[in-house]
Amino acid sequence: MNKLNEKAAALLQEGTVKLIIGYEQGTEKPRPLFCTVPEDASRLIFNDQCKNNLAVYLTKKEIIGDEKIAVIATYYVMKSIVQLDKENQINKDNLIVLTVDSDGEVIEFNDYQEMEKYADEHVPAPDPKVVAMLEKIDNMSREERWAYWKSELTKCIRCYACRAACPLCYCNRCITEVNCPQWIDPWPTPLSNMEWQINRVMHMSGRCVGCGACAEACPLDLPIGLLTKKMAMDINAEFGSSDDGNVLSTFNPSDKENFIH
Amino acid sequence: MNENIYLPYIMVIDKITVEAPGVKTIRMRFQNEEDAKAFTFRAGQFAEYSAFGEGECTFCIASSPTRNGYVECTFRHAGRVTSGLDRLEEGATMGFRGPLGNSFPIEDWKGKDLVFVAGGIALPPMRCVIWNVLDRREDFGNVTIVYGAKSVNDLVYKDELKEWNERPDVNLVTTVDPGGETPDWKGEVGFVPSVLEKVAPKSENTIAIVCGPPIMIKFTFPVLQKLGFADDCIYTTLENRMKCGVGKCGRCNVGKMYVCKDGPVFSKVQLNELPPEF
Amino acid sequence: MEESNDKFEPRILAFVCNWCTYAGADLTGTSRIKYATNVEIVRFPCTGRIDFMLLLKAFANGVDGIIVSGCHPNDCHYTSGNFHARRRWIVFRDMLNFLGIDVRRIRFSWVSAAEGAKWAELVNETVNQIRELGPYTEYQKAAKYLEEANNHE
Amino acid sequence: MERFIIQTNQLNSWLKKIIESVPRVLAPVNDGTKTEFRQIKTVDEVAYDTLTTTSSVKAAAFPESETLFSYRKEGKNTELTQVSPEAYPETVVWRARPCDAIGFAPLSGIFNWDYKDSLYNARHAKLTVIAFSCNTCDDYCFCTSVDGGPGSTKGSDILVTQLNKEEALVEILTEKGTKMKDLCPDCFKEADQNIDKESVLAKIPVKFSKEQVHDFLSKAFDSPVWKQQSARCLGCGACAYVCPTCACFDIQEEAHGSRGRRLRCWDSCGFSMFTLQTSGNNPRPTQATRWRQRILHKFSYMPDRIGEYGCTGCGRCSRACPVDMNIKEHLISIASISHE
Repeated sequence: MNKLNEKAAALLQEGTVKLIIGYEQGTEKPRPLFCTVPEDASRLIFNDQCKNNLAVYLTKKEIIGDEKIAVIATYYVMKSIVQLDKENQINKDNLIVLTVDSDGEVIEFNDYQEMEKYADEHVPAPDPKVVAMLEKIDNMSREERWAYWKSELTKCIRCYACRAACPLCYCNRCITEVNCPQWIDPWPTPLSNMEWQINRVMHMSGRCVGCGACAEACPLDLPIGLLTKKMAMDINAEFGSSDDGNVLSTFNPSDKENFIH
Repeated sequence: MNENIYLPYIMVIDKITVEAPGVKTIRMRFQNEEDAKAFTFRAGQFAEYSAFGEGECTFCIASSPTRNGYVECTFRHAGRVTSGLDRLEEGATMGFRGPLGNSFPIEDWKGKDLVFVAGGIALPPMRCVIWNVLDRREDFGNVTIVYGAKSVNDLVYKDELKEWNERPDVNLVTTVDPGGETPDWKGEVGFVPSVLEKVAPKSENTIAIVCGPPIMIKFTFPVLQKLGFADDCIYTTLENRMKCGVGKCGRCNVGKMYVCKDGPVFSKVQLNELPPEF
Repeated sequence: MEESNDKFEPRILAFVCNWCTYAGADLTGTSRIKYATNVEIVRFPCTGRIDFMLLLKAFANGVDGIIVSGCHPNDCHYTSGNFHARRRWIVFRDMLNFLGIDVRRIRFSWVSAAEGAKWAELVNETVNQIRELGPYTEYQKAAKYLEEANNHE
Repeated sequence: MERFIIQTNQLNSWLKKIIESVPRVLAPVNDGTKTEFRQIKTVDEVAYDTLTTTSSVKAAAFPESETLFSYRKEGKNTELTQVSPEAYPETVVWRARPCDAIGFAPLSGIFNWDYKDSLYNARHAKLTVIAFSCNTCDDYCFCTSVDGGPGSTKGSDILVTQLNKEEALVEILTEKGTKMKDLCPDCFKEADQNIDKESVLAKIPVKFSKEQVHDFLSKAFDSPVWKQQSARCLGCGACAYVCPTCACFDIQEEAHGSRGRRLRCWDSCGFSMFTLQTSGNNPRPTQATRWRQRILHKFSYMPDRIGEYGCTGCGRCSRACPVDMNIKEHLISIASISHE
């Protein structure tokens, strides 16, 4: 039994927490696991194949209930928790954040500052495939970019797995479900699919932590992670890193104007 | 066989009545007279009403099958489609797909007393049965109607309530929620279930028909039980969300029963068998 | 498309704020300044209210070019609506450009209530630029694609 | 049923004839990391190296979105126009899998159990399914547990089984199938009646019986199993959209001024808004109740009401799921509860 399993079993045994959200081995790759009794803890694993962003469950009342829980966090889960906290979506008193370092040691964070510090010291390397793809698209002509995205987004079946997998897509009523007026047609067409992705990205601007869960979730493997990635890069370039979360809810009088004539 | 089951009849709006704040009754007739002649329905059946450009919405048919030549529906404007219906004017055309679903077993109720219990915007489905019964008054025993709404202003079919109140062969009790009364309000004040308990209709040889929001139904059933109503003498209509109305779209089922096909009318006996999905 | 370019009259939709640009456009009229008639104006309380979806919907409904205009920085009737809008357009333009949507067809400007002449100039310039670019149909066409594939029309 | 042998190198000649004479031929096509059914124009586009497509073939008869009718308002009057069935193209699906083909039985059941859905029926009538038996399988496959199989002929018009490198067995199952065979009569020769295709098929162990699941479900409405199994479910529609038998749909309106159309498009019982009523009441308020609906619908309500199970054991939902809601695993665990 490794240290993670021991720690988790102890937390449940002592009654410190009612639920631990972590990862177990799934059919082909790790998947989320919900431990409620110490026996479950032996199934917990933690490695760099753990891709699901578990923070997505932290805004689901029906899952987390009113009692204390623990989550076993990857870098991106930690970043998501920080962002959710900025948006007042997390009850800090009821959440213990654990992680496992490269030596297999379990780390329990005492506060969010500690967690953020740890996260900032353990930033994963960017996916070279994503970087290469972004560069490729940037070098295309406008017509080529349009053709590329139209062809990719034509395949979208609008299952909203991208939305469901994102910890920051927690609206009770999504813009796609607003029907007075119906902003986005709910059936798939290249245009409505594109409108949906534009909305998703715009609503994520400055909030996205770059975990790539949206792209990972897409059953058709559409390159939608590039959109949020690109947006985050643009925002960083235009406004620098912003501390208060949503860059669109604030402004700077000296924001650039070169496109306004 | 080759008919498109999603194609509505075109109806012409003859008359629009404002019943209460946000609540309207639309009286419509078939644009095609052949369709009008062929059309029949039974009390309790529902239909899909459409405002072209906005979509379709499900309501029970509010007029009585004993009154030919038109169909009425009463609705509160709340979402996209009902707002679209709300914007229509007299003389305009709208869509109508029906009749759909089952109906109240009115023939089985001959010779019995009837108690109608309704709350708010749920009087319309009941009104269809009430007029059906009143138009064949001699077939049935005593008729009691207990109807409540949030406030005096929210009571629908005010003219008809007046008419029923004046009829010697109908016992109408109207009530409004506490705080909803006006200084000159002569009816009851209180929630429907407690008013029903106070009115205490006899249960022997009597059928109770209950229609209203889920919370009202939940509290009305125990009262009826207390008054001695057997489960096979209690009927209600369910209003699960529907799109197609013809058993395809997969929304309205309660357990294996499709509200659009096996309902909307269910007896309490049938409800007891169903999982709590309504 | 090319042959019709000579006769092509661009359809331009302008989203403007009530306090500055709308008043400015009014002044253009009362000053009897002549300018292109290709523009239809939609008035908003503030540029901060102009949702980016409105721009996309304009393109989807066959508009060839869009003008977005409001109060100059620091002149917003609501203090900071135009600053917020500016940020939104920065992110939005970058995103549209990345998707290959033609951002040259969206013209952003500040036109105050006193700048009747600037409004006329803005409209004329935009009309000329869009006339050069030609009709914008590819975006609108994307709405139909799948239905055609299903029905083999 | 007629059985023929075709030389492997003749398959493309046959397909070429089909492409030449049928307006729409759908086949698995590799696209990035995935394989999907797409219209093909040449024989080289077909992907033979993958087990299954991400999405099932149901869209051939039940597309993502389709027009129910269109309308045009003039003054106060409204005129309706229907899509003529002639607009639906004659379609052949090439290299479907038996788990695709078998899905048309439940679909036809749903669209015909009471009212007859003329739109689905018209598309289905114009559809010919040429399935290829499976000689491999993966961890998600469980067709044999739901009465299908790697060589099942149900729902197919033709089933092709690759016997060895040189030859394939062609079973012609319907008249539609015969028509396709007749496009290339020289490609086929009578098959020896002793040919046994079973030996070349993938071996997919039976993990449970659907009757076991059905029996448990009749008394499982309040079981804790739903909450346990659905805890990680994110509530997206991926499983329903790739499923060969999921047929739940939404009816929507597309309006452009005075004209527009009413259409239907895929929907999923996994979405929280699916059953939400205007009043705010939601009969299925949690993901657990929605997961229960999904399983009960497929394994209890459908067999009880239309005599067809709503699962072909293709495993597509599990492969598509972002959180690995492996339906085989869940069904095995449900079947094992029923044992206890």
